Amino acid sequence: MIRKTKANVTEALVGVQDGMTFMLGGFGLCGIPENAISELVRLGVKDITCISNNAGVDDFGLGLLLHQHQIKKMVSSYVGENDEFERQMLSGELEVELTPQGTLAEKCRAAQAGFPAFFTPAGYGTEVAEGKEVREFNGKMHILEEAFKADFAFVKAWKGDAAGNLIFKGTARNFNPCMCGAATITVAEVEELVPEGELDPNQIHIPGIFVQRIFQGKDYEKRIEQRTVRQK
Amino acid sequence: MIRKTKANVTEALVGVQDGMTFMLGGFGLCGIPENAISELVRLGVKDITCISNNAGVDDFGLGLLLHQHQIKKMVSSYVGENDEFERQMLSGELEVELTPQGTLAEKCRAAQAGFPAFFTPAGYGTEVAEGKEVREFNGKMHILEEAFKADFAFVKAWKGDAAGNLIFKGTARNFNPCMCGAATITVAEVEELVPEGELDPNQIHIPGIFVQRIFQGKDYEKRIEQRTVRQK
Amino acid sequence: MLDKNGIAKRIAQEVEDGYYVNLGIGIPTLVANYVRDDISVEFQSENGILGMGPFPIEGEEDADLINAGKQTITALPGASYFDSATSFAMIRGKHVDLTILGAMEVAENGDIANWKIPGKMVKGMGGAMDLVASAENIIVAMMHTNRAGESKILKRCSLPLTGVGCVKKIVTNLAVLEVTEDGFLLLERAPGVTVDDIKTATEGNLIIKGEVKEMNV
Amino acid sequence: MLDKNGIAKRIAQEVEDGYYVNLGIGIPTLVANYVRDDISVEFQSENGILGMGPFPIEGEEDADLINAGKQTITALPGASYFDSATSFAMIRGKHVDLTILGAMEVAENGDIANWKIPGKMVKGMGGAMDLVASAENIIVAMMHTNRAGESKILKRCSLPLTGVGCVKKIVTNLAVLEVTEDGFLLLERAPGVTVDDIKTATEGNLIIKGEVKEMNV
Repeated sequence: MIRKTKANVTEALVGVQDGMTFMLGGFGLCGIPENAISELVRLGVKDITCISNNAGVDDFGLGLLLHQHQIKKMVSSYVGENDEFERQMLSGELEVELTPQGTLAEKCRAAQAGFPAFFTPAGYGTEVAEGKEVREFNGKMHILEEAFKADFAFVKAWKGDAAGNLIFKGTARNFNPCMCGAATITVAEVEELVPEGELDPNQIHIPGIFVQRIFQGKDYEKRIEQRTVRQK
Repeated sequence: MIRKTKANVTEALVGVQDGMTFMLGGFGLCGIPENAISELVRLGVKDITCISNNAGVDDFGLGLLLHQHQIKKMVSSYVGENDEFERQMLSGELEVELTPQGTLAEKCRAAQAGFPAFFTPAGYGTEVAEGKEVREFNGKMHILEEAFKADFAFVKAWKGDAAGNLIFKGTARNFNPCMCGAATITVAEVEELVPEGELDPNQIHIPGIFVQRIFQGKDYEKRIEQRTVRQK
Repeated sequence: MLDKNGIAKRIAQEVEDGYYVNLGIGIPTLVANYVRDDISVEFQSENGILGMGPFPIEGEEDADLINAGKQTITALPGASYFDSATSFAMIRGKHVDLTILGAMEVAENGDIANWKIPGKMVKGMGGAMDLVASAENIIVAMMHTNRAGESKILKRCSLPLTGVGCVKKIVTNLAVLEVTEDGFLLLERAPGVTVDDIKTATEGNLIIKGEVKEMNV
Repeated sequence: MLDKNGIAKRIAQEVEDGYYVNLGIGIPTLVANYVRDDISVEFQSENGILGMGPFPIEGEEDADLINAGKQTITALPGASYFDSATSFAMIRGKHVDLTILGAMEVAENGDIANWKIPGKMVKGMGGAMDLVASAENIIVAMMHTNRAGESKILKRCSLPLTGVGCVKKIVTNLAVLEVTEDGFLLLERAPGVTVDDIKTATEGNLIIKGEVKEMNV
């Protein structure tokens, strides 16, 4: 019987190759697929294109791949907080495609849902619109954006089951659900992997059909980028 | 302080008028806004356009509005199971716009999410494509579909809170979430209305921002269209 | 010649391990009864459930739990519920591996008609247009001829289309056909049915290559 | 002249009962501290929370609960979490009532630039392009001039644009301005700031109609 559950991250990432395009969930360092990123570092795959809202920080998240010069191109909406990134970008070593955050999310969702293209107002009249079709709807200008294409999507969830069903936690949800099913193969790493039937079918954020491989992640660091507190 | 919670269906439907366009959630008779439909019957608003996947049965759901000739136009994907509907349609009394089910759902979601138009493969080469722009993406033909516009959306949820957050139950979810925020005013009727803070923020299907009015529904009949059982 | 259950039984042989399957109303619904139980298959119903189970035991019907045919159902362990936009994301996004649906007419170019008889019957397309436009693996379950004995396997569809060039395989009460560039390739014949019977019942171009084996149902 | 908190305080007066508000990074974040507590306002953060509360008490930080500025936060009763596509459905679909964000430059035609300095700084637009393209009610919080004393309230933006013709209102350390067809209409001046001070600090066309009242902050 076909099983989605993989024993570990190495088994889950079988098939990743140089030159591929990967989607990676997370916002800042929140909800990133830590295990998958570590394995990509270990594997040393090169010339990859990463679709991810952010590029990590210098020594964590996608910053780890940047340091090893594994990334050829980043597709992101916000890439601050990362000196090495800025250096590689300004020196021309790294190709960068900046996309409005909502458009980025929807280009994932369009790939997931089988829409080749959609009109959005975001970016009209800016650099982002260059070379794109412009059209007026309801008296307002919009640009045509196309769905992403990717080989693997790496996402991180809170709980998951053997059927691939996923539940995310808090704002660690972010781009993760949008990327499920948006690539040829979606690999989900979860904090807690449970047998089928343990998750309430009414509370599942991403049905298993969007996930091809799932594994129990380990050693989550869950680093906090801006620890802000108030006094009692 | 602005309050979304309304005392009853009459208060919740203030502002509905002849000639308006309404969205109504539900699939068959499952998850339909029973209270809102009853009130529309009582109010006797006429010449209305209803966007709803189905048209009810002869004596329940939207069939009640059909019998009173309140509906000028139906926008649906499937309208079987309703003799009066068929009679009005074939006689020309009722205008009918049939739309593929997935396109119907997405035209709602596009209205909710601020997309004026999207390309979809559904309906290419059929009557549905007549008068619509056709374009090839990735070697496959697609047609351009536009977002719906509606005055009110009437949806039914299982649980809701005073902030307008909604949780649906089982397959009574269907079109209801897609229609929230897709009309100028969204009215949600719920089986159980709870104070803010009682629903787990991680398990909310529709955040309250998509809902303008909410009320505790009553006397739900929840009629079953096709009761099918097996032997023990 | 097969009855409806026979057609469903033959189609069930096409279902493979790990498949997500969408079953249309009518004969396709019966397919679930004949899928081998040593493989893992999940049924999707486009009204919003994945992991659909059998009909409920009497007294356990839940009005909030139905399939696309509006029948009361149950959910199996590992099931999930979702909204209509997400449901068609599964379909349009090619996440459903196999779609089985009925038809009024199929043409040798893969066109299918199953939603409207002008001036007579207009139930609507429901999810069929999304399904046929998106699925890469579609099997049509149908009777080879109508009640008047006229072929429904045609050169060109006469009824309004549901989709163009999308049907790959057809299982009827008489035969299993593959839609090819040159027409309907006869793959199998039903028990007790001759190649000539099928020829007679088929208006579209029928291609016969060598010995046509009998179905194993 | 106002400091950052003063700007936030003045903007807070624009927040009305029942509003859903998106606060950008920097000065806009401070606005939450000054909203009247007799009205009901929900803060949306585009990374996926509605009903954002104050920073957590020390020791109660949750790495899985942050705002768009990557700061640890809390959730208030009635809050909800959602994915990025849903978050921007709220924004693009005009469900957010008020958007407050910072800017490097604003022009008299309503253009705004706040995401890139060519060859020097490219942090990216984040959600700003979606926000300014969709929101009907945008207030820009900014300093009137840069550190070199040059105006950031311009005839035309010199930096790459974030959005065109979208800014309606600006609150700076010196003034409250409304963007009109003819230029920047001076609505209010900051305490201790003269109309001439504002004229000097404004490169774009400044419109002065009658007496300009001092802000009440």
